[in-house]
Amino acid sequence: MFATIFPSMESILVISLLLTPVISGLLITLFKRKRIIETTTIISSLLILIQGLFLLSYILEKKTISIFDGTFYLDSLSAIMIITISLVGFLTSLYSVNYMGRQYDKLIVDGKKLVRYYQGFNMFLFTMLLVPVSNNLGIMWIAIEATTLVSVLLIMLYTKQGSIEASWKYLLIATVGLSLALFGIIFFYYANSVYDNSFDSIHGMDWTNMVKNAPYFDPNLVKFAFIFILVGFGTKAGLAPMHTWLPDAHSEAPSPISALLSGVLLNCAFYGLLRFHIISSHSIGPEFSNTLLIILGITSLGIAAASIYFQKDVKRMLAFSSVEHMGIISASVGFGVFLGIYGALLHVINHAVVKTLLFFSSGSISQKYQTKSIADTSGIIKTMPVTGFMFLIGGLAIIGMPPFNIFMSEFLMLSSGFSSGNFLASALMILFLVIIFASFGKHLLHMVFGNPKSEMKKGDLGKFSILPMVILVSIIFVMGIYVPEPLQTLIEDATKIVLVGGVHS
Amino acid sequence: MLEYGLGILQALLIIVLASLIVGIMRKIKAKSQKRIGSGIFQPYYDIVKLLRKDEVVSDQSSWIFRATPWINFVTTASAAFFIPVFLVYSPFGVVGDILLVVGLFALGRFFTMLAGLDVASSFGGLGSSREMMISVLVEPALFMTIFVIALFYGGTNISTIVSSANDTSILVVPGILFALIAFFIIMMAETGKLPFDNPSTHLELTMIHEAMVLEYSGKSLALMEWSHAIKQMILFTLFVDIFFPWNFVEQISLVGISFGIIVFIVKVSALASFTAFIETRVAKWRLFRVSDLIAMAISSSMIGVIFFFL
Amino acid sequence: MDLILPTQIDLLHISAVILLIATFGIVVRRGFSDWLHAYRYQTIILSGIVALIALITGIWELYIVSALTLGIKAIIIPKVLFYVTKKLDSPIKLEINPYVSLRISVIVSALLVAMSYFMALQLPISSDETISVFLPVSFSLFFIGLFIIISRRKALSQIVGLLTIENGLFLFAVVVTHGFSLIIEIGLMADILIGVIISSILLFRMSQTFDSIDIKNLESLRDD
Amino acid sequence: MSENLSILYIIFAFFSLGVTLGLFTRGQKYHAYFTYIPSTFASFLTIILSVTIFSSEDIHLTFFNIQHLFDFEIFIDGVAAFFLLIIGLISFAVSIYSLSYSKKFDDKKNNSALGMLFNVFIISMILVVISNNVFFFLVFWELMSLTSFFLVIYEHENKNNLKSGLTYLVMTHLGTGFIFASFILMYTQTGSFSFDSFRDVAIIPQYVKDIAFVLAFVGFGTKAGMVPLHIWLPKAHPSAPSNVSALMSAVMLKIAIYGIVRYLFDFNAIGSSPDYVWLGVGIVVIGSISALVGILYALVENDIKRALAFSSIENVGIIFIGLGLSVVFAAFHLLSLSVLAFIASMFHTLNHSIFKGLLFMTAGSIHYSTHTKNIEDLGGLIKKMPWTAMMFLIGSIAIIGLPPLNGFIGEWLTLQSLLAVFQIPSNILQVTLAFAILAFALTIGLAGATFVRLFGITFLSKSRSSKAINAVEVPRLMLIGKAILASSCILLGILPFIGINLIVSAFDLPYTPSSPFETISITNTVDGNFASLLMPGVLIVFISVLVGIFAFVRIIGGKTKTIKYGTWDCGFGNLSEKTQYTATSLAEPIRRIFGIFYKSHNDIDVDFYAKENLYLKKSIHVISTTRNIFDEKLYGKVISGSLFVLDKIRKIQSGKVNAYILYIMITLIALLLFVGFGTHE
Repeated sequence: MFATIFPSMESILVISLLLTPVISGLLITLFKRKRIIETTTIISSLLILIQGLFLLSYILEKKTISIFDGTFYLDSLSAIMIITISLVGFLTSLYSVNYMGRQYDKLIVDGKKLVRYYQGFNMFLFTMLLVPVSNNLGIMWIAIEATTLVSVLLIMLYTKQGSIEASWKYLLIATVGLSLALFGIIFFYYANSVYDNSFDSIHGMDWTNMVKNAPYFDPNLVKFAFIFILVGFGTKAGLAPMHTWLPDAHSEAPSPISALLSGVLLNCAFYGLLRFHIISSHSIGPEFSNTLLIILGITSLGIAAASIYFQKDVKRMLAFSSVEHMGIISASVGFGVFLGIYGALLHVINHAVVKTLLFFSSGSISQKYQTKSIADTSGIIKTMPVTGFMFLIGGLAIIGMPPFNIFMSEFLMLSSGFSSGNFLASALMILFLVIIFASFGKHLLHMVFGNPKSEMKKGDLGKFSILPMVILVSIIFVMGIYVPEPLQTLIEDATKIVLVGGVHS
Repeated sequence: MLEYGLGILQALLIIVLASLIVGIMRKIKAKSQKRIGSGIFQPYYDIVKLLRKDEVVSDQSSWIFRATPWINFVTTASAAFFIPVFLVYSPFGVVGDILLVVGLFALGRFFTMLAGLDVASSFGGLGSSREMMISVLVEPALFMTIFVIALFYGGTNISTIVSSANDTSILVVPGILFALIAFFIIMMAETGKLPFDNPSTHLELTMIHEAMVLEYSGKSLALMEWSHAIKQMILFTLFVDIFFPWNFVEQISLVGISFGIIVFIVKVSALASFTAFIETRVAKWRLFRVSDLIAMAISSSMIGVIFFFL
Repeated sequence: MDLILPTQIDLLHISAVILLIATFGIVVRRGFSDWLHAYRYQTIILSGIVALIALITGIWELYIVSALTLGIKAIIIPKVLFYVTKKLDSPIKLEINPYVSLRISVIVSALLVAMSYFMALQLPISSDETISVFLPVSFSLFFIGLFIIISRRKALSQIVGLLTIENGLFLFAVVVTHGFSLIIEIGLMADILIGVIISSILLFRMSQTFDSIDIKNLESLRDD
Repeated sequence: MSENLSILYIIFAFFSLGVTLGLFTRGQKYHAYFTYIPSTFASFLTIILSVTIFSSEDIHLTFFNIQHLFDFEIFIDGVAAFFLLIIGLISFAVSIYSLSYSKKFDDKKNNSALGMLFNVFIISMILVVISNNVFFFLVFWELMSLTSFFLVIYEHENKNNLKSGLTYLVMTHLGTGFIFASFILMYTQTGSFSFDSFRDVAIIPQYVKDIAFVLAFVGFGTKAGMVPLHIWLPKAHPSAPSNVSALMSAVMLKIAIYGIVRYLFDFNAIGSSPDYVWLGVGIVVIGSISALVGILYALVENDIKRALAFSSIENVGIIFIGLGLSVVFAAFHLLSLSVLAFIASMFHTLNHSIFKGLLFMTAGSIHYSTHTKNIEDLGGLIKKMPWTAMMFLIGSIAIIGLPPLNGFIGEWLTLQSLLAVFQIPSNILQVTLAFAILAFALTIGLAGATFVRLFGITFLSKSRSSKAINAVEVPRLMLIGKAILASSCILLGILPFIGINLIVSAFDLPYTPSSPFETISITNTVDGNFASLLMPGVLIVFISVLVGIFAFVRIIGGKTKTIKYGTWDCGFGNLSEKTQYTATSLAEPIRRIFGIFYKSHNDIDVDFYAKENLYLKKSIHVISTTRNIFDEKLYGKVISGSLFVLDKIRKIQSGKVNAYILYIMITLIALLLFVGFGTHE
């Protein structure tokens, strides 16, 4: 229905999408009072969600939007990202009002820190939204680098030892990783410039331009470049050998932020990796990048399987399960079958939803039990029946129990693994999934059931924290059995892009 | 209609002659131990005397204790219906086969063990636990021998076995010989003969079957004794029919049948005296060495199987 | 491309060599302030190179870029870091025993330079003169920076290592793409500046809580 | 056709009614009735549905699809109807039983959750049996495991319930992994997820079907409790509330058998060429081992529900023997024998679900009135709970396979199919299968001993503890529940043709359905009567002999009185219950013979009146324990080994930043080398 109005309507939509978090960030710096900050953040993230949905319906019709002659380019792949970011962002803003509010009352966090938190929160949303929108790869890189810097600020919100260590490691590893990624980008840019005789430096960096010229790139250069990109963005996406920062960063950050980090930021980095996977599969065929993705995917699955059993801290365990799920997504993209990529993109959404639910519920649980260690929390279903139930559903969903949504995407991915012929990788995947099922299940059961150690009065914390969890649980149940129509077509278009790299414009 | 009459006659024959065989065995055992011993018809007098006596029943026990003698008798007596005595085939053969006979014995043994436990005395428990052990080992041996016989004589239906044994009379085949040894050992174990269980004494060390029926008196004791005798008789008849199948009556004639009955009695009493003779020669083995003896029976029937297939 | 006078070619080679020597300077030194001085010289040389490339290729934006690098990287960032080192309350301002002794680290950096030259040969970049000279240098700058982060114990040295990687990256970008559009250039500079500010805040926090900026006491979060 | 469908909808309506009522009537007094009455109606309707399906044709329709490949389709043919019958019959009896059994949980916990999960559990089982698409089969399969898992940890206060719950969940998930792998293998060939595509055999090459069948067999075997993968069963079933463990043991194990039968029958994974023999022999071997191991552990078990769980493993083993034999015979084109073996295993499946459900319900009523499951401190319950004792007796006679009841028929058929092995041409096979007979016969013997022990110690003689003394008979509804199953036990025993005709029509086997009172006869090669059995005839013989002997005793003996007096105590005076045999001592001789298997260990502590005088013993306390070699040796080793390896891998998270950057540098250089050399070839 928007197509009829003059084309600039899309540009207004995109610009407003980007500007809302920036404006609310400014508003927050002006008014310092707690009530106003919270309401502005909620309103801004609600606005983002609505604009995201409009954009989604738009892309469903017109497949792509490109404005300011190519600096901003959206297709169904970036639409999936925007939807996850806006949905999780909105729910996190609701939850952080309750979570930070309680911390504020308990004087863990003072007024200044609260302001800094909400500023960081909005800037985080802005930088993350910038990633899927930008067509120019340099801007995309800067956006991802900015997400790192902003999230470091958010992680070091508390001044205790653990958060300093976590933020230092995160800053160092992420910056090293991203500089590697920049190396790769410049290599691609160089490959583009060397081939294209009518080389205009303005559009050289655009993804659409690169995909168009990809078949003519020099194969060796592309291989070198993709390696740098893979290691660079792989670090940020938490793939195997480079995942070491992830458990520390996610367990030290405040729960709403680690929900954003785990649920959405990893996907943005993987989105960047996916963009370059398309270019390289265009220029030298998908086998090269597929094998690399499978290798990294299976190793990260293996390392996650190895470490979940020994975890003593809930959020570290959840962080390792994010490593596991990013490994599954990258391996199934690597399988390179329509069903597999469809499952992987579906899994991006499912994982974001379930991981956010888990971080929310574990956040309130650790607030009530005043400890993050698994050994001390038990009998949650008794002391906090609603949150306990949510945590149980989230836990069962994350380890792939069927009636929930993750099982559907894992089903698709594993079947694509078998039908694409790499039996060893799929067999390993099933083995690691079972190991993770056993170890995660052990901790989950210990926490949810049994009788609580110290006498604790029954009662959940705050209506606001329950609301986002209820929404998430309903999404998990619905998506477990039925994937809504528009989402199905969106993911199918995105799969067409990734598989064939078919560029519409 | 005549066959059914003969069938019932066959069953009655087994049921009636059972105590006679017990009497003969006791007589021979006494003679071989240089004592006179009671007359061969003494078991009949015992049963009649017991039937007339009042019963003393333990106050701990439940209805199982009182029902077991009846169940025991019914199962063993109805097993007698399927065993051919002088006719080659038993008219009731179509109703049940040798597996049913084994099952009926097992049902009887199950209830006897329960009755042993029911009276809440350590004797009963002792008897049941030892009986449990022996029955656990005897079952496989019994099934293996049945397997061998079924292989050689083509079927588990007793009439088929006996008639094919009668036609072929190939006693010399090694497989059948091993089956014979195994069946003999099982027979001794099943009826509680000496190497396994000493029926005559009431000493805790030796008694298995006696311990379970210790608490019985009057009618129930009579029934228990009688069913034990019938079971022994059935096993003897099976042994005789399968391994020494001489002059069975083909065409039904009065003279043929009476001659058949006489030959049957001679054969069974010969077998009874042989077992009695064996009993006097051997002492009671320690309980846990008994399992090696039954294991020998199992292995011999296994060899029988292998002989058939090779 | 106009004809490059011989003097310009060996000028390029000379400047490449000087840059490598400055990087080795960082690797060899022990004290905090020595690192920062070495880093400052390196950045000055770098901006000189950029100006030289601008002269050769005749692209006027490069002059602005070299001025920018001189301004931000050579002056502001070292000043910030000097300020931070002065404020650190840990008495001794030098690194006693890094993970890899200095002599071995020099050998390793030489190895890394050789490896980057070998890697540069693999790549089919031959056309432009400046690229074939400066590509291996940027690789070696990158790997040496990486090595400094790995082998040093003090947090400050890790920041300097990070900045060396940034310089290598920056050189590679300028050489290969003759400076992509200004927006990205400014974006890069802004990122590095914010990065340094945040890491100095972290340095302050570290020195207050651990009263030494040694990485050794940053090992509590692990899977033992 | 349409009225079958309407019955199906009504069934789902009733079950969901049960679930919703279960949720909303949390605290009220009559919540038990609200949750369990709908489930009784629904399961009754399931029986009717399955019976109608036998006669009319199958239901096959697709409802909706959530993705182009996943469409929710239902296919109820004879095979599904047979298993629907089992589900219906047992859940009908168990729902009536739990109408009053769930009163036990009234005080402690919100037992509406129990009612709700109970209904969801039954629906998911029905849905598993009727679903026709891989995705929905797996979803309902795991939903079934999930609900049964929640029911297992229903009393999650005590620790080992949780532990056994976890082992159960992990083992079933492992099983599902195998099933998933096998279905996907088939999918790769046929390209669609629906079972219909698996059915047209042409396009699937033989070796794929082999691998798929082996994977499916392992997967379904884990759920059925095959030996190497059985350790969860004795842990999970006893910790669930008894009405649920009755359902789990009687019905859920059969759903796993359904899966294997589906593979064997529908996807005819087994071609009829001799090279399938090794598959059949494998199933027979595994079956006999499971039977033997299951019953050996059941014999020495003191917790009544654990013993029943172990005996389920034994019976699943017997079912596998039947299945394996039918595969072996099919491989040698001996069609009639393969049909006989198949009927034997299916008949045993039906029987086992009936008497196992009965036994678990009786165990539940014992637990209901004496609040303990350990038979060591039970005893003398027959006087206090006569009806429950009667039901347990019928159940145990059936499970041992003694003549009048249905267990005997199942056993008799399996033995006949084992005996018919001599018609197989190859000799080596005959000898190996002969060993299977040995194992099977030993199992029958041991089963007899187990249930003598269980029945004898719990019900007979003096009660050993205060709990047993003040036990009281369970309410009437529970008795009705059990009576249904007990009467179907007797019915199937006396008139076995009902069961056999049922199976023949369900699987439409080429077996001439015998007339109602016809004997089950098998003819051997020379068409003599190999074996025949006419159970009604046996009953007539029983009655006539009984009448005969009764008359004889009455005539000869005349009227005699029976006097009640104390048991013979060799004059020592009133015997306390200490002197009678305990459960452990009853099984002691057998434990001694199978010592190598049990590794039994008696620790005896004696205390004396006076330290110096070692002859005056005050008391001797003997605790004899047997160790489960599977738990310690096999699983203990595997788990600790893998944890050791995992521990090594996780050390990379060492906490040092330098190490982390080093990992990145190494990966970079490794990949570059990997690419570097790649480009130059």
